[in-house]
Amino acid sequence: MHEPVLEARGLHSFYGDSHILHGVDFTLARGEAVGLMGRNGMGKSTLLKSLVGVVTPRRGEVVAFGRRTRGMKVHEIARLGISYVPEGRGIFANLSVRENLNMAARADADGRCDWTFERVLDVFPRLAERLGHGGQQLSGGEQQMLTIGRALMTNPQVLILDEATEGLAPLVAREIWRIIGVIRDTGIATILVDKNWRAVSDITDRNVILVKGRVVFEGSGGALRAQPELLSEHLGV
Amino acid sequence: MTNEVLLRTVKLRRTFGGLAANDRVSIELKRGEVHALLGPNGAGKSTLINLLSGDIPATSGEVFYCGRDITKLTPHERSLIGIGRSYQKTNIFPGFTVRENVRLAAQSREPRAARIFSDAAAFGPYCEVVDEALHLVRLAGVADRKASELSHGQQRQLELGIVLATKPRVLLLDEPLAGMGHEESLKMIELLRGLVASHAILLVEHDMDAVFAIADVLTVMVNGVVLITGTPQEIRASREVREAYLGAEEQQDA
Amino acid sequence: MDLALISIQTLNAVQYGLLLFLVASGLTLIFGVMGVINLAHGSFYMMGAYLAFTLTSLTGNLLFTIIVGTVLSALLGAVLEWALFSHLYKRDHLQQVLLTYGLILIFEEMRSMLVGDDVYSVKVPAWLDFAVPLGSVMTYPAYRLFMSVVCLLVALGLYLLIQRTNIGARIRAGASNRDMVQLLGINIDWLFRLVFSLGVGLAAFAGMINAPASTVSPGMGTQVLIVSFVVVIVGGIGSVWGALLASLLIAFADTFGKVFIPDYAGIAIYVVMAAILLWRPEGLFKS
Amino acid sequence: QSGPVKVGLMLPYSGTFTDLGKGVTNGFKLYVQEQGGKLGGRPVEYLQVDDESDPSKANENANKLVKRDKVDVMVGTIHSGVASTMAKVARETNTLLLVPNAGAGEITGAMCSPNVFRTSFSNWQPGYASGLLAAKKHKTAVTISWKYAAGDESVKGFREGFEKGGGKVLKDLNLPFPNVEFQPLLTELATIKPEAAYVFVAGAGQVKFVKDYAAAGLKNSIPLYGAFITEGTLAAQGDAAQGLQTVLHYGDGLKNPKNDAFIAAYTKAYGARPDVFAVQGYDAAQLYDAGLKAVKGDTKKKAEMIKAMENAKIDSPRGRLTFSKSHNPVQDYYVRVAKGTENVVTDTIVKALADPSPDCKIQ
Amino acid sequence: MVAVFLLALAGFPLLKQEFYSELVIRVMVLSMFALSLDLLVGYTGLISFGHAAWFGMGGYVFALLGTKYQLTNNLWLTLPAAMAVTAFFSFVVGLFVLRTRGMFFIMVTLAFAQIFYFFFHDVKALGGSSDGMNLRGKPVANIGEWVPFELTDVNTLYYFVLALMVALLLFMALLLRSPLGRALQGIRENEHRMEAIGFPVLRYKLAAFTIAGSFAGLAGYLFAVLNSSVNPEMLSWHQSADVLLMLILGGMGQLWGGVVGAFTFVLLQEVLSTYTKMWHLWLGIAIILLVLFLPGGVISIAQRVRGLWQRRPA
Ligand SMILES: Nc1ncnc2c1ncn2[C@@H]1O[C@H](COP(=O)(O)OP(=O)(O)OP(=O)(O)O)[C@@H](O)[C@H]1O
Ligand SMILES: Nc1ncnc2c1ncn2[C@@H]1O[C@H](COP(=O)(O)OP(=O)(O)OP(=O)(O)O)[C@@H](O)[C@H]1O
Ligand SMILES: [Mg+2]
Ligand SMILES: [Mg+2]
Repeated sequence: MHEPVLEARGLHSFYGDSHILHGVDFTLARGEAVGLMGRNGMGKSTLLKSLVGVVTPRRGEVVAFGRRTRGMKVHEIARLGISYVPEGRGIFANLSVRENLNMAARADADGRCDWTFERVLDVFPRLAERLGHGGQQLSGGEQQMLTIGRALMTNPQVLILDEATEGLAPLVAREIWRIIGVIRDTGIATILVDKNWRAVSDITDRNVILVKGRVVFEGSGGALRAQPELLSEHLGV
Repeated sequence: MTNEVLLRTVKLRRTFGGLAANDRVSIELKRGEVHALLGPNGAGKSTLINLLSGDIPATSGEVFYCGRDITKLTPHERSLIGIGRSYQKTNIFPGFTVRENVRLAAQSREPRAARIFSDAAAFGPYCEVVDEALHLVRLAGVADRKASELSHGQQRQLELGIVLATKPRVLLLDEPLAGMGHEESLKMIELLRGLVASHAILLVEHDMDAVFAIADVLTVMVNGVVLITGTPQEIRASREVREAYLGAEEQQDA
Repeated sequence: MDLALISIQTLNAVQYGLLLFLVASGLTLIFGVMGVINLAHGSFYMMGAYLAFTLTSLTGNLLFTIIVGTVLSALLGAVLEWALFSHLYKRDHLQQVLLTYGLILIFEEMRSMLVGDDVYSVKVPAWLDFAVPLGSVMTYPAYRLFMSVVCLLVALGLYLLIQRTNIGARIRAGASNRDMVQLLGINIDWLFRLVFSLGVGLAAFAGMINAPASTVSPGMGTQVLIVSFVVVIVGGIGSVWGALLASLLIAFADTFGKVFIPDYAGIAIYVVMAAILLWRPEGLFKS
Repeated sequence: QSGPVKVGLMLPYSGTFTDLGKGVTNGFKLYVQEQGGKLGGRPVEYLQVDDESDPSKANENANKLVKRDKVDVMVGTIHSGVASTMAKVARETNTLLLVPNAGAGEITGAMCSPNVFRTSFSNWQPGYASGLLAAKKHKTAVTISWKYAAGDESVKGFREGFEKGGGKVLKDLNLPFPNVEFQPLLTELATIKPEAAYVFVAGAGQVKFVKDYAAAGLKNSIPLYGAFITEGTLAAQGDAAQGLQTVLHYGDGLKNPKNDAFIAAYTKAYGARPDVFAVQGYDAAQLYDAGLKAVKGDTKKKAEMIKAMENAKIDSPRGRLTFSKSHNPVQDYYVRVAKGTENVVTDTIVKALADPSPDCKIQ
Repeated sequence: MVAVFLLALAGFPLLKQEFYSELVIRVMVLSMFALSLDLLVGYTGLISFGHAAWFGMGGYVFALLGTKYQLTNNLWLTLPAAMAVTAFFSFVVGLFVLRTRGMFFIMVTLAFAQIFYFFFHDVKALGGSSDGMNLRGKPVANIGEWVPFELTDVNTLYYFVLALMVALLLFMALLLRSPLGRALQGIRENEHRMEAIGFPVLRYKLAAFTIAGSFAGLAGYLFAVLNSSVNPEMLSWHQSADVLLMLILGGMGQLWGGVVGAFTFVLLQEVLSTYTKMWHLWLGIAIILLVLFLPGGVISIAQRVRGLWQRRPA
C-alpha cells in the first residue's frame, strides 16, 4: 500500500464534557477510498471534524502528509490538500453559484489544476444552468452538487464527504460514485460517509465502522458483506 | 372514508424570475395513502411543498383542503387546520432542548392565550403529546440535550418529531429520511406506515428502497411539471421516468 | 420655484448624496460586507479629519496627508481588529455594539487629550481653491465638485472589490459562514483583518477628504454615525450601488425637505427611510 | 465662617460644548486666583461635574452638587435645557445659581427666581442688537438658524431690532439642529436676494456656515450678520470670516484697561486668548464675590447677599455690567469686525441693553 | 442572592442620603426600562433601536396632562394613561415596523423614534421645545379625599418605584415561563419554524412590542416624575442606545440582566466621573474589558459563582 496521507492515532475528542471519540486510530493512504459507517450519533462526523481540525482532539494526534496538525489552523490544514464537505452543506447563501465555485479555486500543492470551473460544470450540468443563482435559491440537491463541486475546485489530495449523496437524486448519486472512482484513479484519496452502505462499500477499498466513538470493524467491502451479523448489529441492516 | 381527498391542488404555478419551478401541478392527497413525489434535483418538489404549506405564495392556481380553498391562507393558518410539514434543510430550534422543541410544537395546538401566568412546561396535555412524539422519533433518550448538540441524523429525527407534535392530518415530508442511518430509516418507514391510516402523506424522498417500500401512489416531476402519476408498478415500468430520474436503479433492485 | 433653482438644489442634493456615500463607504465594508456592527465608524471618520488637520499643519500638503493618513489609519484598523474584533466574530452581534461604544468613548477622550476641543479647519489646496459661477449671485466651490468625483471613484472601486474580485467573494463568504471558508483553505483571519483595516482606512479617508469642505470638531463622529448606517441599510446590506442610491435618496430628502417643508425637515430622511424599508423590507438592493 | 465656600461648577467637560465649558471654568478660576484664591474672604473649594450637555441627566447632576456636595453656589451651564433644569433645582432647594452662558429666555423670564442670576445674556439681547445694526444699512433681511429654542429666540430678537430700525425680515429659514448641510438654504437665500442675512448657529456649525457662505460667493453680495458667529472660532474660519460684522457684549479687541489686564492675565494663565465665555465665567465669579463681600462671607445671609448682587456694578472686561430686575445682565452691545484672529470693536450699537423679561414675576 | 439584593435595596433609604436615594431610584427606573427592552431584544429577538420613543412618550404624557394642559396631576389617572398611550402607539408602530427583520428592524425602529423625537422637539402643542419642560410637581396619589402616600417625599417615591420594579420583575418571570413567553422565545430562536408549526408570529411579536412599549412608557413616566422635568432627549437615539448598552452589558435574555446592566452602567459612570476627569476614557476601557472577558454580560459573574458553588461539594 501507499504511504498514508492522513492518519489519526488514538484520538479522544470531546464536546464540552461529553466524550465522543474514545481512542480512534485511522489511516488513509494515497489514492485510497475509505467508507466510514455507523449509526446516527456514533461519532462519524466528529472523527472527520477532528481530522480537519474543526474539532480539536483532547488526546491523540492527527498526521496529515507527514505533518502533525496539532496547533495548526483549520485553513492551514486544508491547504495541505484536504477538502471537506460537511453534512448540511455549508453553501454560501449570499454568493452566486459561480462565485461559490470560483472563490475556492486553488491549484494543488504541486501546482496542478485538474479540476477547473469548466470541468466541475461538466460533471454537474445542472449547476451550469444555475450559475447566476444565489446559493440560497438552489434546490437541496443542487446545493449538494455545489458543495462537492466547490470542494473539487480546491484540487485536493484528500476529499472528505460527509453524507455525500444526501438529497441527491439516484442518477446524480450514481454520478457521484462514478466521480469518486475517477478521482481515486488520479490519486486522490477519499473518505466517505453515506447511509447507502452498499454503494459505499462497492467503491471503497476499505470500510470502517464506528460504534460510540470506537472502531469496531475495519475491512474491505467483501469482508463486510460476508458478515451479515456485523451489518445488522452495527448498521441495523 | 379512508380515501377521502384531503389536499388537492389545481394548476399550481410558481415562478422565480423567469424560471417556472412549478407549472400546472394538479395532484390529490388522500387519507390513507402515502403519495411519493419523485423527480431529479431542482424539479420543483420542495417548491410544491412550500406552496402547499404556504411558505411561499403561488403565482397562480389553487390549493384546496377538505374542499376549502386555502390558497390565501398563511403558513400558520394552514398548520392550525392540520397541514404539517418537515423541511429538507433541518429547521429546528437549535438553542432549545429537544423536549422544548417538540413542546413548542404541541403548544401551538393549544395556545391558552388567556392563561398568561401559568407554567407552560408543566401543562399536562402538552407533556403527553411531547412524550409520544419523542418516542415515535426515537429521541426520548436525548430529550434534555440541546438540539444543536445532536448529530446530524438525530436532528433529522427531531425535524420530524416537531411536525408530529403538531398533530397534523396531512403530512408534507421533504426528504425525511435524508441523513438518517439505515436502521432509523427503516423505523421511520414503519412509523409512516402506522400513521397513514389516519393521515394523508406526501413524501419527497430520493431513497428508492424506502419509496417503493411504502408508497401507494407516485408522482414524478421534471422541470416543474408533473411527468406522470401512478402506482409503483407503473412508475417502475415507465421508460421516461427511468431516463429522467431512476437511471439504472432497476438493475440494482432487481 | 423656478427651474433654475430646482436644478441648483438638485445639484446640491447630488453633491451632498455623494458626500454621504463617501462617509458611509468604510461602513459598507465593515458592516455591510463583514457584518460587524461598528459604532466606532464615526470615530474613525473623526480621526481622519483630525489627522488631516494635524498633518496639513505640519506639512502643508493635503495629498501627502491623505496618503500617509490613510495608511496610518488602516494600520490602526488592523491592530484593533487583531486586538479586539477578532475575538467577537463568533459571539452575538450585539457584543460588537458594546465594544465599539467603548471605542467611541476612548477615541473622544484621546482626541481631547491630544488635540484639544477646539474647532479647526483645513485649507483647500490652492489648485482647487476656486469657484464655479452658478446663477447670478452664487458660486459653487470647485473642491466640492472634486469630492464628488472622488466619491464616484471610491464607489466604483468598492464595487469592483466587493462584487468583482475573488477577494470580495471570499469576504462575503466569510461573513456568512466563517468556518466553511477556512475549511476551503482560506485564511479568513487575515482576510478579515485586511478588510477591517481597509474599512477604517476608508472612514479616515472620508474624514480627510471632507475636512477642507467642512470642519474638524469634537462630536463630528457621532453626527455622521446614524446617517452612515441609514445609507448602508436603506441601500441593502452589502450592496455598493444600493448604498450609493440610498445616499442620493437621503440627500434629496434632506435637501428638498429643507426647501419645501422646512418645519419638518428634521424627519424627512427618517420618513424616507421608514417608507423605503416598509416598501422593501430588505433595502433597495437585496444582495 | 471660616471654612471654604463650596463652588459647584456644572459645565460640559465632554462633548460638543467642551471648549465653552472650559472657557467658563478658566474665567471663573482666574478671578478667584486674582483674589488670592478667595471669594468674600473665604477660600474656595471647587466641585466639578461634567453635565455632558445632557438634559436628561441634568436633574441628577444638579442634585449631586446640591444634595450630595452641599455647595453654596452652582455655576452652570452652556446648554439651555440643562440650565433650565438647574434653575428648577436651584429654586426648589433655594440654592444660589449663576448662569454663565445658557441664553434661554425663561431662565430670567417665566422661571426667574431671586436666587438665580445670569452673567451672560438672554438669547434675545444679541439678536435684538444685531437687528439694530443691520437696520442701519439695510431694508430687508433673511434669517437662518437652527431649529431649537435658542435659535428661535435669537431670531425673534433680531426681528424685533431690525423692524424697530425700519427693516423687514423677508423670511426665516431654518434647519434641524445640529445639521450642517447649509447649501440648500444658501441657495434659497440667494434666490430671495435680501439686502442682509442674519445667522444663528453655534460651535462647529458656525465655522462651517461662515466658510460655506463665503465659498458660495454670498459674502460680498449679501452681508452676513450674527452675534456669536465668529466668537472663538476666527482661526478656524480663516479668510472666510475676515471683515464680518457681528454684535456682541464683548470683543477680544475691546479697548479698556480692565479688558487689557484680563486678556493679559488669561493668556498668561492658560496660554490662549480668552473669548466671551471666559468673560462670562470671570464675571460670574465677580458677581458672587460682590455678594459674599457684602455679607462678609456669611452664606447664611442669603437675602442680603442677593440684594447686594442685584445692585452690584461690576467692572467687567466687557465694560460696565449691572443686572435687571429679572437678574439678567444689563450691558452694552458692540459692533465688532473680524480682523485676523481678533474681533475688533468699532462701535457701540446700544448702551445698557436689558432684556424686558415681561414674564418674570420677581419684583 | 436575589433576596440579599432586594433587601439591600429595601434598606437603602435608611442611610438617609437623599442624593443617593434619588440615584438608586434613577437606576431602578432605568432597570425597568432595560427590562422592558429585554422582552424585545433578549426574548423575542427584536432588536429595537427606538425604545426611547416610548420612554420619552410616557414622560411627556404626564407632562402634558399634569403641566402643559393641567388636566390632572393624579397618579391613578396619569400613570395608567402613560401606559395606555404608549401601548397604543407602540401597537400602531408595531403594525408597521414588524414587517422588517434584523438590521432593518433596528433602523426602522430608529426612524420611528426619530419621528416621535421631532414631535416633542418641535410641535408646540406637544410641549415641543428643545429645552423640554419643567413639571408642576409630583403626581398626587389622592383617591377622593384619602391620600395614601405622598410622592414628594423621596423615600416614598423610592419605595413606590421599588415596588413597581419588583412587580415588573415578577410579571416578567411569570410571563417568560408561560406559553406566551415560551412562544416569544421560540420566535427569537427560529421565527420561520414557529410560523410553520402554527404560531401567528406577527401577532405574538406585536403583543411583545406593545407590552414592552407600555412598560417603557411606565419607566419614562417615573423618570419624569423623578426629574420633575421632561425633554426631547428622553426620546433621542442616545437614550435608545444607552438602554441597549445597559442590557447588553448586563446580559440579554436574562431576567436580571437589565437590572444588573443598569446598576453597572450607572455606577461605573458615577464612580469614574467622581474620581477622574477622563472618565470617558476609563468607562470605555472598562466596557471593552467587560465585553472581552464576560461574554455573557455582567450577570454571568453570578452564574459562574453559582457554578463554582455547585461544583465544590461534588
Ligand atoms: N456540537 C456538539 N455539542 C455536543 N455534542 C455534540 C455536538 N455535535 C455532536 N454531538 C454529539 O456527539 C455524538 C456524535 O456526533 P456525530 O455528529 O459525530 O455523529 P455521526 O456519527 O456523524 O451521526 P450522524 O450520522 O447522525 O451524522 C452525538 O451523540 C451527538 O449528540
Ligand atoms: N427562492 C428561489 N429563487 C429562485 N429560484 C429558486 C428558489 N427556490 C427554488 N428555486 C429554483 O427552483 C427549482 C426547483 O427547486 P426545488 O427546491 O423545488 O427543487 P427540488 O425538486 O426540491 O430539488 P431537490 O431534490 O434537489 O431538493 C430549482 O431549480 C431552484 O434552483
Ligand atoms: Mg454525521
Ligand atoms: Mg428539495
